[in-house]
Amino acid sequence: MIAGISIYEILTVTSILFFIGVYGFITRKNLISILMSIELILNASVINFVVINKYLYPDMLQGVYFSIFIIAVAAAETALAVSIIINLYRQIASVEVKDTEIMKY
Amino acid sequence: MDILTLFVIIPVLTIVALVFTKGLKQARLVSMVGSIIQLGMAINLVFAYFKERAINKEIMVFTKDYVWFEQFNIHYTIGVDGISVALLLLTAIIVLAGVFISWKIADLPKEFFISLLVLASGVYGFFISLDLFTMFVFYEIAVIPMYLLIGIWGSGPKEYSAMKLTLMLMGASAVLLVGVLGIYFNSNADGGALTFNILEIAQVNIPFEAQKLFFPLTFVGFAVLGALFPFHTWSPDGHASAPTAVSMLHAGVLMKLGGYGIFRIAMFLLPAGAMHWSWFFIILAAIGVVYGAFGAIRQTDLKYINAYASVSHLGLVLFALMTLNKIAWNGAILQSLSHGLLTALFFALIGMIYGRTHTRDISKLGGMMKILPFIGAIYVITGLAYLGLPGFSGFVAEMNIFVGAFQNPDMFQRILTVLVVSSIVITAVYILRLVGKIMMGPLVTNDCENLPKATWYEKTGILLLLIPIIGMGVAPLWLSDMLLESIQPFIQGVL
Amino acid sequence: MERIIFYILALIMIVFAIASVSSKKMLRSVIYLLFVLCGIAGLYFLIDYNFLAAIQLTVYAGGIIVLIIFSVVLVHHIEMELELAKRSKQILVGLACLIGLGIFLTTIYSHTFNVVENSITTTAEDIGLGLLSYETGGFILPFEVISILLLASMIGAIVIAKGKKLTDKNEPK
Amino acid sequence: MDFTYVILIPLIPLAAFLLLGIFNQKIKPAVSGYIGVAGLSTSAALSFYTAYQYFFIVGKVEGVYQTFVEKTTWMNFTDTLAIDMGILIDPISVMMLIVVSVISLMVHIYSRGYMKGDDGYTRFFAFLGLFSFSMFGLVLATNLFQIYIFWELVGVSSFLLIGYYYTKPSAVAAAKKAFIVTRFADLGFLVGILIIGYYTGTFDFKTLNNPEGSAILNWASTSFIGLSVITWALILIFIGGAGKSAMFPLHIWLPDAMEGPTPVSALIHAATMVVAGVYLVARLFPMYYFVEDGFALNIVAYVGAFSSLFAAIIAITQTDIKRVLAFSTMSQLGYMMLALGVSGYDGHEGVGYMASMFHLFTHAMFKALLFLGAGSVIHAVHSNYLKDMGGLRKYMPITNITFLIAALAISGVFPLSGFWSKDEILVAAFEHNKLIYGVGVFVAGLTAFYMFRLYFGIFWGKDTQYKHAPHESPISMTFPLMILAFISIVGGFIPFSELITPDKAGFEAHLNIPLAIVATIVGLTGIGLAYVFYKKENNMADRFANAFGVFYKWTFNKFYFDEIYIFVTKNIIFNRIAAPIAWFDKKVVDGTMEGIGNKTVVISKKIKGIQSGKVQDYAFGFIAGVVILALVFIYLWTN
Repeated sequence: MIAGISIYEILTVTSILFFIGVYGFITRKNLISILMSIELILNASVINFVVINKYLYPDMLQGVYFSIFIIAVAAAETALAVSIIINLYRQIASVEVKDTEIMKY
Repeated sequence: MDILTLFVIIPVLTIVALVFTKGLKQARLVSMVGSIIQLGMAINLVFAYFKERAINKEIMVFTKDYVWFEQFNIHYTIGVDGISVALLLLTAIIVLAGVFISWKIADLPKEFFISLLVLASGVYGFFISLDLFTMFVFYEIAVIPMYLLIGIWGSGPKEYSAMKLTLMLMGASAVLLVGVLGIYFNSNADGGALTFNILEIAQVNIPFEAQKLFFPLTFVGFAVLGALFPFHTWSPDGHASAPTAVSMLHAGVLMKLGGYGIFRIAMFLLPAGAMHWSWFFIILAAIGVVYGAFGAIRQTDLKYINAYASVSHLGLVLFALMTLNKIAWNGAILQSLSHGLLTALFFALIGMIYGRTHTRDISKLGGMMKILPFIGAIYVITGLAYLGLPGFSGFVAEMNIFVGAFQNPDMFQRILTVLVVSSIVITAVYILRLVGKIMMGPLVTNDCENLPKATWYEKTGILLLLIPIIGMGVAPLWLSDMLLESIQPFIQGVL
Repeated sequence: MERIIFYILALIMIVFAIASVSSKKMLRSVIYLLFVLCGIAGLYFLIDYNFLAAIQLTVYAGGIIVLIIFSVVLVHHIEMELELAKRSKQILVGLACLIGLGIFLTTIYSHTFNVVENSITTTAEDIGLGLLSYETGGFILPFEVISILLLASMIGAIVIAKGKKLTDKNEPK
Repeated sequence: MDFTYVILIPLIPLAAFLLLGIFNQKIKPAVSGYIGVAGLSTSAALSFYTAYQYFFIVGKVEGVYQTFVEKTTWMNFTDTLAIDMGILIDPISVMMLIVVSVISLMVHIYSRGYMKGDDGYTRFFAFLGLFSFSMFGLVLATNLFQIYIFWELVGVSSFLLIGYYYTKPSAVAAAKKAFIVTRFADLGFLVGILIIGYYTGTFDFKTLNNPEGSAILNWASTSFIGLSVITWALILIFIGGAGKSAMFPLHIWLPDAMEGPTPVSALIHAATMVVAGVYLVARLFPMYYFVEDGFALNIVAYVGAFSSLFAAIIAITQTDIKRVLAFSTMSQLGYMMLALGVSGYDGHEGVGYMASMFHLFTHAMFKALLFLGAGSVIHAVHSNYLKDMGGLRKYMPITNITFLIAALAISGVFPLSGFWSKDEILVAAFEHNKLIYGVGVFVAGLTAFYMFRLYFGIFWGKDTQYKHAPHESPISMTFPLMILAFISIVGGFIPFSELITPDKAGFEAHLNIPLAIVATIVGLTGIGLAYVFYKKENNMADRFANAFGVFYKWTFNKFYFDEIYIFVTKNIIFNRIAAPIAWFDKKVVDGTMEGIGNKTVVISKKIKGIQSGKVQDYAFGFIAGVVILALVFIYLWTN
């Protein structure tokens, strides 16, 4: 519990973060930037888990566990993504989205 | 095995036999034998029908019913009346003539004959079935091979024409399917179960609102195949690109499916809808008659001329159907038969001329009578029959239509009738222009003086078509009475 | 006091998040993200989840950011300008995000949360026990699954990243 | 009396046609000529036997000629309306049998000489057989529909025979023109039949023509634009008749039809087929007379009178001898129509009807003679034009004399056949309508003038130097000329007023001496003028032509009717109607269909762009979609 801060304010902040992430995900043109936006989105949701756990069900720890798992999965995901990006870069010498449209149609 | 299902079985067996043949000679022999058997059966059916009709006064005779798909109450229901018997005979004649005309087909003969017979089996099936769904299935079977037949064995812009024809017919099928389903889902209006059976639906009073909605769909769905203005444009391109036998079969038989379907389904099952909409479609049909004839005047390709002429003549069929009159309906069926034979004959002759001179452009042809006396003479006879000369089938059909259409005291319909009658003059104009240009007059080129004369198989094919034309024209009474008798139960719905 | 800290943290997070998704310089963008992640860790401290905050700092701020920086350095010149989306697209997406945000917030504010006043401090021990417990409500199975997943992804990452030899045969250029 | 054997009269030529048509290539020309002649001789013999039986043995019951009908159903429409095929024996049909069989036989015989050595000899006789069959069928028809059927068949045989020299473009064009113009007229005929069929419920002549029958009594029951529908039907039927009989303004095909071989012109376009229109009106005469007090009949009279005058004027200036004869035919047909138009029904009132049939008969004989004579001339000099002829009397004595007889007959010189029939017509016109009488007399004068212009131009006039000296035609050609000349001389003494009258009862005809004298004077004046102008080679005719100037030019060009026809067909139908329709079909109707197809392709290409393969675009769609759905579900879908 943060003294003087209601759950609404925290949720507002996470929502803002979430949508900034979404905005970034859609507008950025670089695979790494997109990856970063995904991190933002993930983090925003992780905070929600934690905060709701803390504010509404302080006796339990499920929210915390979930956040840990999410962080773990995010780490794995980032590692994979980075390796894919690097591999891609080797093949086409670019990590721009516009060069990776070969799967369309 | 019942007598009607054989009509579908024989082509299928012929196809199976064809699969094991090698080369042109075997393929055409097998097709010919199969078609001759089919023709024999059709003739046999006519006699059997008369015998059966004498003791059986049902609407349909030789009816059989097998459950096909129980859940939706789809049956394989078959049966014939005088109209289907006549059309089956027509089909058998034209298929056999088509085989003769394709005697020398060069590319992929086996596949060609197989496609032709698939088409034929679809047509046979369509004419014998009494179940909306089965009918629709056969209809599709008949339409689809057209794509292959034109696309592979055609000439000119064949891919384009094949695509256009298939797409427009498929579009019409889609509309038709909606209509058919509409009928199906209203077939329990009297509290019974949903059914596709035509005879059962005919007993049901489908609500007027539904009839009003589904009649145009069903009508247009079939009428596109019958070259209703303004949905006729697939026909000139399709016919021009199609190989001869396919043009014959298509114009001769397949386009008749349209009129027959309208008669059997749209008119019979949705009589109130027909009455409600007749004023509209009769105008379209009348326009089609005159319009097609005028369109034919300006064409320069033999096949285009014939295609537009078909628009005009089949417009007469639709016109007659929409007059909702017994005599005119009789005329419509007669016209279907007559036009089927005539146009097949015309296409056959065009194919022969094209096969010899390698052109269908009338400005490059002239004085053919001198070089090809047999083909020339038959061409002139066919032309004269086409413009409704007495003594040939066209006259009988047209007179029935005109007299029938005139029986309605409605002044509007009378005026349309007079308009439609005037098409006989326009028909004369383009037919005589054609005959005068390509058969008569001086020779246009000299290099065609040694063209081969008509061969025995060409002559056989031609005579096969010509004899029924003259037969119908000289002694129409038995056929006309047979049809009138069969029309009676149908006309009662709309009177 | 905590309130002020929270507001400062929130401001930092939002500002740097925006900077991160709109910066034209790749490396700066990553650094801005680092600030956001740190801010989040600060938030965890504030609500007394110290263990979580530590993980956040080590895994995210420490691991992932470093990984990303590596990849950036590997594939980019440091000072390379990033290409931005079309203005119309930015506005469109921004609008959609704003509307979405509006919906979120109205929904959140129209909902009454059943907040339980407390000041329980969660220790790392509690979390560890809970994670490894195989009684009812225990998380031992997910824990194991995650560990397998991590292993798999690790192997996968290595295989993919060093995949050059595999493609060599097919692409002799 | 059983007249069933009459059916053989048309069937024998049909058999000849089928035989010659199917085995065209296999039959030797000489044999085919014999087959044709033999067939027609049989038909002619049967026709004479029928005539004898009918007129003198069994036809008359209590002073009235009976109508015999033998028929069988050909096609059913409704319980009452049906097309029958059969034979109808009454005075006019029997008379027509005689006319058709005699002329046809003569032409068959003549053609054996005229067509000798032609490629299509067998074909020619086949077509003649077809024509004879159709014409017999037409005159024997029992009902409107049967007459229409044979009417069309006659038209097509005419088409085939005009286009006999099918490699000649002008012949093909003429054949087409003849068929299309008459077909256009037949449109009226057919609509008329439809109207009659609907309102009277029958096509049968016997029922329709019964003066006490419902068809005639109830004519006023329905009206349309001021006239009874039956009157409309009769007018429309008359249009059909006018087409076949080359009445103004549907006459344009007849002069061109002269492209056919000359025997054909004699048979079809002078003696038999062209009188079908007259026959049709005569066949329905009671209807024409009784319905609406003869309104339609008056139209017939005026159209006939006008055509007669119109054609006679044109005939004066033509230089193609066959065309002169063609216009003469048209003029004489107008005469017959006129006579029908001024006729009454009962007793002596029916003199016009009788005269018309009488003139039909005599005209058939002498006009066939004229044509065959002209054919003989053409055969000798190989040209159709007056300028290539002259002084032929020395070379062709038989042709000369027979032609002279025919010319005198058509000019109405006592006592040849033309005098009697023409006199009866003028009597009828005088009693009925003075204006028409005046026209008739004037036309009689013109007829004499142009006919002798022709005669003097061919056989007298300048002495042309021929490359090959012309010689008299063979016996096969001159024999028919002599027979026909004989009939033309004595034909006038047949007591038509006893045999053929509207009420079929017969009456005493008297020669109206004053009118006969007037007619004779007018005719002789015409001959005299022609004698002065054309007997010797001089330039009086040219001076005269120059004096008339524009009028002469118009007449020479047939009042530019061919140009109007070409304008209508080429410019209006072909370019103004057919071309726009073809364009409309290509661009608008087909264009719409094509457009639908093309638009589908274009749209699908557009839609394909949405599937860009960019995850971000998908994500945007996803987010936007979620947002919209959320909005919808939260705010809009609140019950």
